Order: sequence, then C-alpha cells, then structure tokens
Amino acid sequence: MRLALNVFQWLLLILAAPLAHGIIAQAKARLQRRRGASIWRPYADIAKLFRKEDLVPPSASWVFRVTPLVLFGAMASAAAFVPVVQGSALLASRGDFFLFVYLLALGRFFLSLGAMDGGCAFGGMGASREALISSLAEAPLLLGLVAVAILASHADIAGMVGWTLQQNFFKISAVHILAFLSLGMAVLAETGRMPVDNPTTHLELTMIHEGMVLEYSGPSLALVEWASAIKLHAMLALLIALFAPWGMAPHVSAAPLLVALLVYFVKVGALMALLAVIESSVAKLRMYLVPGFIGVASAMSALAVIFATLVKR
Amino acid sequence: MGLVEIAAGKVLSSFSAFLFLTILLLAVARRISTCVLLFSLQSAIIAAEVFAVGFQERLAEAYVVGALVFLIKVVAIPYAFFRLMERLKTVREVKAATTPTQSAFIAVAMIFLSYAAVHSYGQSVHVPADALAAAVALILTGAFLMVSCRKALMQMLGLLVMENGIFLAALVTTFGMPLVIEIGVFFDVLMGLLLMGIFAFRIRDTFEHLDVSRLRRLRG
Amino acid sequence: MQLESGELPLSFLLLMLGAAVPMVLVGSRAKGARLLAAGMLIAACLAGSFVAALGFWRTSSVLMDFTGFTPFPFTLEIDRLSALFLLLICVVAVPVAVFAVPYFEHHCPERRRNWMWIFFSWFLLSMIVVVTASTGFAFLAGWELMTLLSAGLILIEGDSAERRHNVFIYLLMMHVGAAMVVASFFLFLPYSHGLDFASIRAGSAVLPPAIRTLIFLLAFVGFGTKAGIIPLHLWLPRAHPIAPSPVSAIMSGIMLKTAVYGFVRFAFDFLAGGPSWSGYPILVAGAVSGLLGVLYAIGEHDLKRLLAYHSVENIGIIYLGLGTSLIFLACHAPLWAALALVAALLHTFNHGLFKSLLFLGSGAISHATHTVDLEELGGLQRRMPVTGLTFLIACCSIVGLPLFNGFVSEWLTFRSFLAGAALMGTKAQVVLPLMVGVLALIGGLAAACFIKVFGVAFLGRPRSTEAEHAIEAPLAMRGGMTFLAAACLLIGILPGVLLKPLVALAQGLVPGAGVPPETLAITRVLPWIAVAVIGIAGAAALAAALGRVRRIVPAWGCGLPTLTSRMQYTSTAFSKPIRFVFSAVYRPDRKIVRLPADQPYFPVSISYSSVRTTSYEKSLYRPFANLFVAAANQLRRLQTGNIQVYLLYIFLTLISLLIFLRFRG
Amino acid sequence: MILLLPLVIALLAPALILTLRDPRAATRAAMFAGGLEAVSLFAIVWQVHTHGALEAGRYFRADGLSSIFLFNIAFISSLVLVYASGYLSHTGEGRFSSPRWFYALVFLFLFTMISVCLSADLGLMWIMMEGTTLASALLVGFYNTKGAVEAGWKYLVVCTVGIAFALFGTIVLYLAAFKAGMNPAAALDWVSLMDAVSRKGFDPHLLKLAFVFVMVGYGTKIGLVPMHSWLPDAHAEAPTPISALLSAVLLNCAVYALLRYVAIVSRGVGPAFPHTLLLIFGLASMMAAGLLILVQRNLKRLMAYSSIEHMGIIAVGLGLGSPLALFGALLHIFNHSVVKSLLFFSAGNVRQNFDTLRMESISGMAQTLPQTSAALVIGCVAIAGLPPFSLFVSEFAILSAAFSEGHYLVAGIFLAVLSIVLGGLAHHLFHLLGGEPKRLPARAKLSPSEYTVMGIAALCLLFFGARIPYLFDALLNQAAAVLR
Repeated sequence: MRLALNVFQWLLLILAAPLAHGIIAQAKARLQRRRGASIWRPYADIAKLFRKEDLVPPSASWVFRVTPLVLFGAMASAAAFVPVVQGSALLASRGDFFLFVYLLALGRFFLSLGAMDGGCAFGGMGASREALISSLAEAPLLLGLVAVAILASHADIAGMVGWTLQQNFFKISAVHILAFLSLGMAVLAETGRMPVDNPTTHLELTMIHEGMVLEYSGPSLALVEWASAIKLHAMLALLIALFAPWGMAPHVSAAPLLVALLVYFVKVGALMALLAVIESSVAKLRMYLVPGFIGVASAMSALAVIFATLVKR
Repeated sequence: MGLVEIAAGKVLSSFSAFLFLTILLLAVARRISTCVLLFSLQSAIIAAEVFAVGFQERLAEAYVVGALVFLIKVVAIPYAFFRLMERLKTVREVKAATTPTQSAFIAVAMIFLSYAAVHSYGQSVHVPADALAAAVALILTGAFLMVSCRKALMQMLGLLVMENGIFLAALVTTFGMPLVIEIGVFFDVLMGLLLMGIFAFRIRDTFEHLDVSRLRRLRG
Repeated sequence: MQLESGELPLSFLLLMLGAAVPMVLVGSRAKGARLLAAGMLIAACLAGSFVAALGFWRTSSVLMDFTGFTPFPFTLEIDRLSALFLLLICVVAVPVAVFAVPYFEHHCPERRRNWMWIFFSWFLLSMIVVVTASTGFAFLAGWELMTLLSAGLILIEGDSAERRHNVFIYLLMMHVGAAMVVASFFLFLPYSHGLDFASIRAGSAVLPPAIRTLIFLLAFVGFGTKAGIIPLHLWLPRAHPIAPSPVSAIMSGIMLKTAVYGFVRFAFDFLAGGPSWSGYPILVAGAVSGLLGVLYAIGEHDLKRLLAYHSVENIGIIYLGLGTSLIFLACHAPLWAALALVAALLHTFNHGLFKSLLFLGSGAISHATHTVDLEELGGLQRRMPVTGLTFLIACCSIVGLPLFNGFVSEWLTFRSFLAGAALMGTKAQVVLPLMVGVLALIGGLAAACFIKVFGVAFLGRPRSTEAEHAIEAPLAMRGGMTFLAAACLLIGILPGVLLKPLVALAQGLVPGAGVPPETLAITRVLPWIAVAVIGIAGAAALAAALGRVRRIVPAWGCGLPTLTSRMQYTSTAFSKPIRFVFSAVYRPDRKIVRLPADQPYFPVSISYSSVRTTSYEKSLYRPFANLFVAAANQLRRLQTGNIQVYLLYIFLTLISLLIFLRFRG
Repeated sequence: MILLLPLVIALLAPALILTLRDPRAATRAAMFAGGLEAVSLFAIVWQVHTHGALEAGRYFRADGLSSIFLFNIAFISSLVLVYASGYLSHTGEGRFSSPRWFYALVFLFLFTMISVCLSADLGLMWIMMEGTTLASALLVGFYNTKGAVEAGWKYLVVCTVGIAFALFGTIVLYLAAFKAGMNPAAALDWVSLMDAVSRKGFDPHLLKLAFVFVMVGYGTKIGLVPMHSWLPDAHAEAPTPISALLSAVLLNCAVYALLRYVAIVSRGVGPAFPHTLLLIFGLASMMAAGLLILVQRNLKRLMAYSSIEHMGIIAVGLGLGSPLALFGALLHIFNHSVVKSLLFFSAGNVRQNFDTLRMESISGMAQTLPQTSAALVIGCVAIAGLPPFSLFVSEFAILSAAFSEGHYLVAGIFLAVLSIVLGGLAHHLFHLLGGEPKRLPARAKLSPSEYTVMGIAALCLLFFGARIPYLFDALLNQAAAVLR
C-alpha cells in the first residue's frame, strides 16, 4: 500500500511537471494582463515533439543522442526522493539529499556535454555559463539543506520531513527562514528561472539553458523539456516538504491523503504564483552579477548552518 | 731537584730577553737578508739554550739536538736562504702590509699576549714563565710574519720562526722530545724548505714575481 | 633472508619485478624481450593483486624479513592498510603496463625503450616497498628510490631546458620532503627500541607532547610535499605533464597515494591521532588544496597540466576526509572518525583508478594527435569511441557523479562533515558542516572543468587537422583503459565490495569504532539508483525511438553557409566566466592585440592572451632559494684566494678556540 | 714484521721506477709494485682481523682502527694506480713531471700515508703526516701551470702551518704525560698513553689545550672549515688520480691521526670536550661546503667542496660518539672514498675529453660521453646519500645516532645540508648532462682500465648499499671498539 502510494507520488511529480510549467506560464500571462496559453499546452508541446523527427548535427556523437535519456533518467530518479502527500517517498529514506542534489548534477553534466557536442557556438556558450552558475549554486543548495538536516538530526529526506512535521508552525526558527531563502535562491539558479536565466528568451546572447538545448529537436527536445519541468517541480515539492509539510497525511488512509493532496496543490500553487510574480517583476541579472546573487544565497546558507549548530547546542 | 729547576729557569729566562729582542727586530726589519740574519741569531740563542738544558739536566741527547740546531738552523738554512735570494734575483724588500711602527707595536702586543697566555694556561705547568712566553711569542711572530709579509721567502721564514717557537716550547716544558722524533722533525723542516724553494722557483718562473698576495687565480 | 609460510606470493612478486630487468638488459633491441618483460611485470602485478587481495579481504598477514642480509632491519609486512595500497598499486599497474606496451614502442626513442621498462618496473617495486615496509630503513629506502626512479623516467623521455628545470624542482622538493619524513621517523628513536613499526608504535605511547607535535607536523609537511598540497604542490603540475603518459598515470594515480599512506601510517597508526588540534591544519590544507587546485585546473588548457592540478584537488578532498577523521578522533567520536577515514581511503583508491585512467586517456589522445593541448583537439569521440567512452567514465568519476566511484567517497566525506554537527559544544560542530559548502564548491567547479575537458577534446568538431585524422588507439591501450573504466563503474554501483574491508581497516586504525551506518546505506541505495536511472533512461529511449526518424542535418549557422570549428567555444572561452569571477585567484594579465593598430574597427587579426600571474615559485620559493644563493656567494667571497687571509683564518680559529677554552673549557 | 713489508715496498718502488726511463716500463713497474703493496696491506688487515693488534718494534703497530684505514688505502690506491695507467699515457717528460716521477712520488706519498696509519708513536705519526704534505706537494703542482703552482704553494704553506700546530699539540700532550710521570720513551706511544691517561690522572687542562691544537692542526689537513682553504685549490689543480688520492685517502689519514688523539683525550677529560669540537667543526664544514657547492663553476672544485662536506659528516659522526654513529662514520669514510674516486675519475675523463673543467663550457654530455655521464650520475646520486648506494646506509646510521642521542639541532642542520647539496649537485649535473653538446669529445669511449675501475667503484657502492660484507663489518666493529 505504502509502495503504491510512493509510486503514485513519484508519478505525480513526473506527470504533473509539464502542468506546473503551464500554470506558471499562465500565471505570468495573467500578471502581465495577457490571456496566455492553456495550462495544458506543455503536454501538447511534448506530444507534438514526440511525433516529430529527430534532427542531429553532423558533428554529434552518441553523447548528443544519449544526453536527453540520461537527463530524463536522472531527473525522474531524483523525483523519487521527494515526499508529496505523506512523509516518505520511494527513495526518501534510503538516500539522502546529497544523492538528490548529485542526481541533478548528473543530469546537468550530461546536458552540458550534449550542448558541447552540437558543434556550434551557442551550445558551448550555454554550457560555459551553466557551468559557472551551477558550480556556484551547488554550495548554497547543499548548505541550506545541511542546515535543515542539522536541525532535524537526519540526513535522509524522509527523516527531515518527519521532524518538521512534528514542529509547531509558529515556533519556526530563523534557521528555517534563512535556509528557505537561500534554498529558494539556489533553486532559482538551479532551475534557470529569473533573475538568473530567462526561460522564455529567444535572444541568443542572453541564453543559458535555452542555448544548451538549441540543437535538440523532436523526441530528444521533448525529453529535455520534460526533464527540466520535472526538476522544477521536484524542487518546489522539496521546498514544500522541508519547510511547510504541514497537512501531509500522517498515515496511509484515503481521507487524509486526499486532504494532503489538496493541501499540496494549494501550496505548490502558491509557490508558482510567487515564482510568476518574481519573474514578472524582476529583470534578468547581467551574467556577472549572478555570482553576487548566488554569493548572497551562500552567505545566508552558511549563516543558517551556523545558527543551526547554535540552536542544537 | 727544586734547586736545579730554579737555576735552569734563571738561565733560560735570561736568554728569553734576547729572544724578545730578535722578535722586535724581526717585526721592524725591512730587508729579507736582515730577517734571515735575525733568524740565524735567534736559532743560535736557542741552540745555546739547548746546550744549557743538556748541561743542567745531564741529557746526552740534548747535545746532539743542540748540534743539529746549530748546524741546520744557524748555518745551513740561512746559507740556503742567501743562495736562494741570489738565484732568484728578486727584490730584497720584505714588503710588509704594515708600517714599521705598527709592526713594532704589534710585536710588543704579542709579547704581552704571550705573557698573558702563559699566565692563564701555564699555571699548572711549573716551568719558567719567561721562556714559555718567549716560545709563544715566537709562534705568534711567525704567524704574524706569514700573514703580513707578501714575499714567498718571508712566509718560509715565518714558518721557521714558528717552528723555532714550537721547538723552544718543547725544550722548556719537557726538555725536548725523544731524539728520533726531533731528528724526524728536523728532516721534515729541511725537506719542507727544499720543497718551498722549488716552488719559489716555479712561482718566479710562471708568474715572474714572488708576491704571494698576488697569487689569486684560484678562489671561491 | 627468512622465509615464512604464506609469503610465497610476495617473494614471487618481488622476484618477478626484479626479473623483468635482466630480461630487458639481455634482450638488447628485440621487441620480444620487451614484451616478455612487460608480460612478466603484468604477471607479477597480478600475483601482487592476489596477495594484496588476500591481505585486504582476509587479513592474512604476510611477512618478509631481509634483516640478516641488509645493514639495517629491512622487513616487509602486509597489514590491512598496506594491503589496500598494495592492491591499488597492483590493480592500477596491470592496465597501465598493458597500455604502456604499444605506447613505449611508439613514443620512446629506440635505445631508451629498454631503460623505460627497467625503470618502470623498478619504480613500481620501490612503491611496493614503500607501502609494505615495516621498518623505517625499508620505508625510507623505498621512498627515496621512488623519487629517483620517477625522475629518471621523466629524464629518459626527453631533454629540454624546461624539462630539466622541472625535474630539478621535483627532485629538490621531494628531497626536502623526504628529509622531513626522515626526521619524523627518527624523532621516535630516543623513545623506541628501533625503527621497526612495532617498536615505533610502542614508543609513541611515551613520547613527550612536544616531540609528538613535532613528529606530526613534520610528517604532515613531509608527506604533504609528496602529496602536493598547496603551497607544496609546486612540483606537481611540472613533473606530471612531462612524464610519459603511463608514467604520469602511475605518478598521479599511485605515487601521490604513497604520501597518503605515509600520513595515515603516521597520524593514525603511530601517533593515534596526534595532538588534539591536529585535524584542523589538515582540514585547512585540504580545503585550500581542493579549491585552488580545481581553480588552477580550470585555467589550464594543457590536458596533462590540468589533470595534474586535479590531482592537487583530489588530494585536497582526501585530506578533508583525513582532517575530519582526526577531528573526530580528538573529540572521542570513533564511529565517525572511522567513517571519515573510510571516506578518505576510499577516495584515495578511487582517485588512483580514475586519475590513472584519465592520464592513460591523455596518452591515447597524444598517441592519436601528438598533442594534449585542448585547443587543438575536438571531435575525438567519433574517431576514438572506446577512448572517449572510458574517458567519459573517468570524467564522471572524478566529478563525483552518482553511479561512478568518485561519488561514493565524496558522499561519505559529505556525510562525515554532516556528522560533525552532532559534536556538541566544540569548534568542530560549526566548522565541519560548513565544509559541506567547500566540498560542494570544489565538486561544482570540478564538474565545470571536466565538462570543458570532455566537451572540448572529444565533442563537437575537430579544431586541428591532427584531431581530424585521429584514429583509435591500439587494442592494448583500449584494453587497459577499459579495465580501469570497468573498475570505476563497479565501485560506483557496488561500493560494498571495498567498503566492508575498508571499514574493518578503519576499525583497526580507530580503536573502538563500530560499523558506520552510512557505509551500509550507500551500499544499499546505489544499485537502486542505478536501476532507476538506467531503467528510466531505457524506457525513455524506447519511447523516443518508437517509429521516429533520425536525420542528420547541419546545425543552424545564423545564416552563414556552414559552421566551422573556429566558431566553437574553445577551452579558454569556456572557462572565461569562472576565471572572471575568480580573478582574485588568478590575477590574470590580459592582453588584446589588434592588428593593424591604426584601424581598431577593421582589424586583420586580434590576438588575446590571458596569463595567470600568481606564481608560487616567484613569491614563495624564489626568495627562499635566493637566500641560500646569496649566503653561498657571501661565503664564496670569504674564499679570497689570498693565502695570507687563509692563514689568518687558521690563526683566528685557533685563538678563538683558546679563548673559549680559557673561559668555558 | 709483516708491518714493515708495505713500507719497504713503498720505499723501494720509487727507487726502482726512477731508474726506468721508458714510461711504459715505469707504468708496468708501478702496477706491479702497487699490486704487491695492496696484497701486503690486505695481509696486514687479515692478520689484525684474525690475531688482533700487530707490533713491529717500538714505532709501528696496527690495530682494528688502523686496519680499516689500511684497507681503504689499499683499495683506493689500487683503483687510482690502474686509472692512472690510462690517464697518464699522454703525459710527456718534464722536470719532476713525467710518468716515472709521478709514480715515484705517488709511492712516496703512499709510504707516508701508510706510515701514518702504522705509527705507534704520535711523534712519528706527526712526522709522517707532514711527510704526506711534502710528498704530495709536487704532485699537486705536477702540471706546472699557473694554477698548479699556486695551488701547490698554498697547499704546502697552509698545511705546514696547520701541521705545525699539531706538533705543538703533540708536545703539550707529551708534556702532560711527562708531568704525570710517564716514562718519556713511552709518553708518545698511543697504547701506553691510552692506558696511562685514565690511570695516572693527566692534567685535564693540558689535555684540552693539546686537543685544541691538534684539532686545528690535523683539522687543516682534514679540510675542516675554516682551515679548509687549501683543499679546493689542491684538488682542482692536481692531476685527477692525485685528486682522488688526496680526497679519498689523505683526508682519511688525517682523520685517523685525529682519532688517536680523540681516543686519548676522551679517556682523560671525558668525551664531551673532543666531541663538541668535532661537532662544531663538522657542522661548520657541512654548512659552508654545502652552500659553496651551489655556486661552483669548476667541476673538480665542486667535488673538492663535496669532500669538505663529507669530512664534516664524518666529523659529526665521530663527534656524536655513540656506537652507531662511530659505525656510521667509519663506514662513511670508506664509502666516501669510493664514491669520490669514482667522481674524480669521471671528472678526469671530462677534462681529457673537453680539455676544461669549467662547467659553463660543457653541456650535452649525456649524448657525447654516455659512459662517463652514467658514472657521474651514479656518483652524484650516491654522494647525495640516496639509496641504493652505500652512503645512504652510513648517513642513515649517523642520522639515527644524532636523533637517538637527542642532538636535534645537529640532525636538523644535517638534513638541511643534505637537501642543499642535492640541489647544488642536481643543478650542476643537469647543466652538464643536458642540452646541446657544445663541443665534441676527444674519445667518447672509456678505455678498458678506466671502465674497470669505475665499474668496480660503482658496484662496490651498490653492494655496500645492500649489504656490508661480514669481514668489513668485523673490521668496523674492531675499529669502533678501539674508540670506545
């Protein structure tokens, strides 16, 4: 039963990921007083791409072709770490957040290689910029998680969520606020959202993530897009699970689970709205201001770790 | 025994006055030939001293040694020096690095120093202080000559003066070393002088001077 | 020589290593003789792996005693720690030797090939002596020989002023380091009966604290010089690139590890943790080496220099683990000390595997293209598929991606940092968790660097005609690389193979330690992750491949007719953003020259150069060396050539001695 | 009576050789005499080993300590004579500088050195020590060039002055014995002195005074800083076989002479005083020579400074005084002799091939003179104290003694100097061996005689690095027993 629930959570994270993209796009459109496309459009896009032919540059090797698969595999596996409606997940108690973060890194590593394999300038440019941002963003991401882990005295995600669930919402500490902020910033950098990267840009010189996937088409592009949607969704879900898990089902039975699912939708919806607000109100940072942005996140996360150890004392 | 010792000391100390005089003169002498003569005189004094010791201590060996000193140091070596100077046809000046006045003061200082040294080290050795001081002063003078004079011949002479001092020290402290050893030492001194003579010729032949302070090709 | 039961394999190994030599000497110019020598060497290494495996998994202690023969006690003994390193040496040496057979034939001048093999086998033997020695004499003899023979191998390879200078720096630094190692051994002497390890262990119990501290610091700096921690790394990026690739592989993959072995032997086995603060300098050295090492690596475009800097980085990671372990030891937390030690030792082993694989890959590249300059490479994946795949596996391993072996050790290191948070009320409680950030930064930058390396060298279009006409390496080379790559994957997915005996080893070195649960956790979870990632990727492949057409079309060229290789990002361009952000580390001296100068907007050529100006040699070592040379010149001046002055020296010596005697004697 | 055999041979040989005008006949005669000499010396060593100390009259005696030096003399002089036979084949006839004069003087030189080691009387020892200077001065000036004459003069004068102080020291010791009531005839015999010095209560003040003078005197001959000034000149300007003899035998003989005094004085006033002086001079020599090696420009001067450094090491070993240190120091004496001969032989080949020893005008030797280069590399590795060569063993022994005695400062300086020296040697060696050859050698291959001696020296270094033969070990222990 629990296994089925875990598989359900996992499928939810994967299958609803394009929907999350669609909702954010819709929210942004509304904020910008546009009508916007349907929230289901990402599904249509993916379906359409799956039907198209796969164009491969002449210089590309098998690395180029394998990259979308590895990326999708890594992201989908990472999604198995994140609890959604109850305090555990498929791999949440076996693996820890380091594994989660490094699975994301695995995907990113291959995506960058795939970009370099295209043999044109934009792939290299995108990979180079991504390399800078992601190498810097890894530290605040891990440190933020470490702060929470120290408070929870658990390194596995299930344990961390379980600990938070037992806490009173109103007794939340400064560590949580700092960690949440730094993690949020790191998530923005990791998933390539504003103000670090503009996911909807079509101006080559400002592209990072888009630059990397420029040479992909057809099913490969579909997998890449889907994988990045999963990544965003999983990270949002992780933020929720770590900092606002309240409402998750305490035990496996139908009614609490349904409530938990609804509560989850509300919470993730709120986060998406927040994301949309940020994306509509903030300009993209210049490339060389990004390290400063990540630096702030790193400082906050380090502070969070220090506070966490002080709190534990 | 004590009486004999005191008597020997008196005899020996009276000689040491003459030795100090030769030291002073050696320091201020400007010509090599003068120095050689002074060395000869000095050796004669020492030879006399050897005989005195031999007489007082009734040591037959001492007479042999005295005769050797006389023959080698008073006669043979000065003669060889004069021959050498003739053959080398070199400038006769000493060419010291110090002026005569300075040298004189240094010589006086060295005599004082040797008295001080004998005073400090010679306490336990019950020998006449004057004679031992003279020996030490001779060693110091020899060293001074070798350091201050630029002529190869003067370095040889300085070495001989040092050797005189060591010999005298042995004489006044222990009435001389065993005869075989003394003869061996004399032989070494002679051979050393011979070799230095050979080298003096070679220096003159290859460098066309005898100024050892200008032998500075090899350094560092 | 005393023979005991059970050491037959070891004697076999030693004999084989020695026996390779006369074969080559006698065999003159014939290739067969060299093949025979290589074969014997490989057989010896296989036998050695067997002995080591027995020692490592079963702890069958093996002893060889030459004491009756040699002037000082010379015994070899394999305990678990030795067995681990012996295993590393033999396991890495086999594929490297296989790789070296065609490599030496192609790259060494005819008359030097035999010497190459002779030195190569002696070099391996010296390292085996180092890790199995159980007396100070044997250890130090092996230690010095190791340096000497590796320098010989570098010098045989070729001759140029730069090479000589680099070998000079290598030799000198190694000697100074060895002097400290010598001192740290001998400092035990007044308190132990001899220099055999058992007496040293016994003697260390009665060491006064000051001597204990001194030994620890000397061992730290002495072994650190060999390991290449910053700022003692000066020789490392100089010596590795100029060695033949198989030798670089051994030097970087194994030789550096002997320093780790020595340090672990001293800090854990002999000193049982050293002074209470001992972990912190190690931790700082590890962090500094890791960060700066990877940053310097990113700035390089000579592949072998880049890899050499990555050795610095990885040694940094190993030292982070060792430092953490020492901190835990000082805080009386044996379980976590064991965890951190396991992490460090596993990373040592892993680094041996993937770094030698990387250097072999660079050898295959230079074999195919005659260059290791990244700017001249590109598109090799299509031309050298096996080299490319194995190199990619090595890249993933060194970056620490899950499913590859580097991840396991880095993960264990992360977890030991995290465990530090539970050390209530100590400095470590704050410091260790923060190290997570440092290691994360190191890992992120390493990933950036290897995206650059693999992307520029193997992917995209070739940047030179040599790269365009590259052909795959010969079978032996491919075989060697494949073996190592398989080992990386095996440990990456099933780390339990090594972890179990490693935990036992750590328990031996850290008294009172249990089995760290983390080691069990990672063993359990990784196969699942592998199944998940590969399964999902496979499913996605099926889904994407169903009835779809794949068509090869030129990439869009912004309207230009074709894309050329000059339009690709170069290695320098790729690393530009990171170098820009960390310009404080590089202090680059950038120059842009536009020609002709009077037409800035219509240049015929633009050349850009960016040189790192931070130089340890200039700012740290030069002044030191100059000091000695200045002192020597002063002394030289005292030797004036004037005999009167010489005599004066003698007189003054005598007089000062007399004065000394008068007043003090 | 066997004791007198090598002395007689060494005295008769020059007379025989000087009568032979044909250089080849002279060479053959010298080889023959050298062979006899070596055999007779080995016979003495064997006799001492099996029967204990030998005596011949009042003036000659050999015990364990002398036998190890005699062994050294026999081994090195054989190597040198064989090497010289090839080296001198091109030397013409001149006043005191023809092959027959060369061999005659070499045998005289050997005579004096063997006598030093066989003397039972400190006075005789002094005479023979001075004799070594006299016998070798002409050999140092053998080439009669400006440099050779200058070096010869400096050698003669500086050593004679130094030795004069040793005579003074001997006299002071004699005085002490005399005052303590010893029979004057026996008062210079080292056995009776060693016996009497602890029993009869010599004046400690006089003993110390004597030792200071002897230390400075024989220290000059050993080449300890700051009395070393003659050494680089003489070694660099002498013909190569003589450089080897000076460095590998003469310096050791001076060490032997000093050791006799150390043994006596240690019994009289305790070992602390002589050992302190040895340590001070040893360290000064190591440091100064180690630094000076860095800035040398002449290959043989470089090696001369290395000799000074190694004499410093030996002095430090003797100054530490523990059994292990003595073992190391005595072993180091032999090891250093072998390696230094090897190095000087290689330097001789360099000189014969390029007609210069200035290191800046030589390069690319690895290509042009591969065999000599190999010898040079082996020699430099060995002399830097690296395994697998024997100097590693002896330095290991001295260092471990320094540490176990708690002389941390000494040990620290020792280690630092070793690194400095390695740096200097590697720097010079790379320059000589690497790069493009500046000129072509006269003859690239070694002659069989050169090949043989250099091979023997190298193998000896290697062998002693792995194992000290039983006989040699026994000799070392006998020698060390004398000093304790």
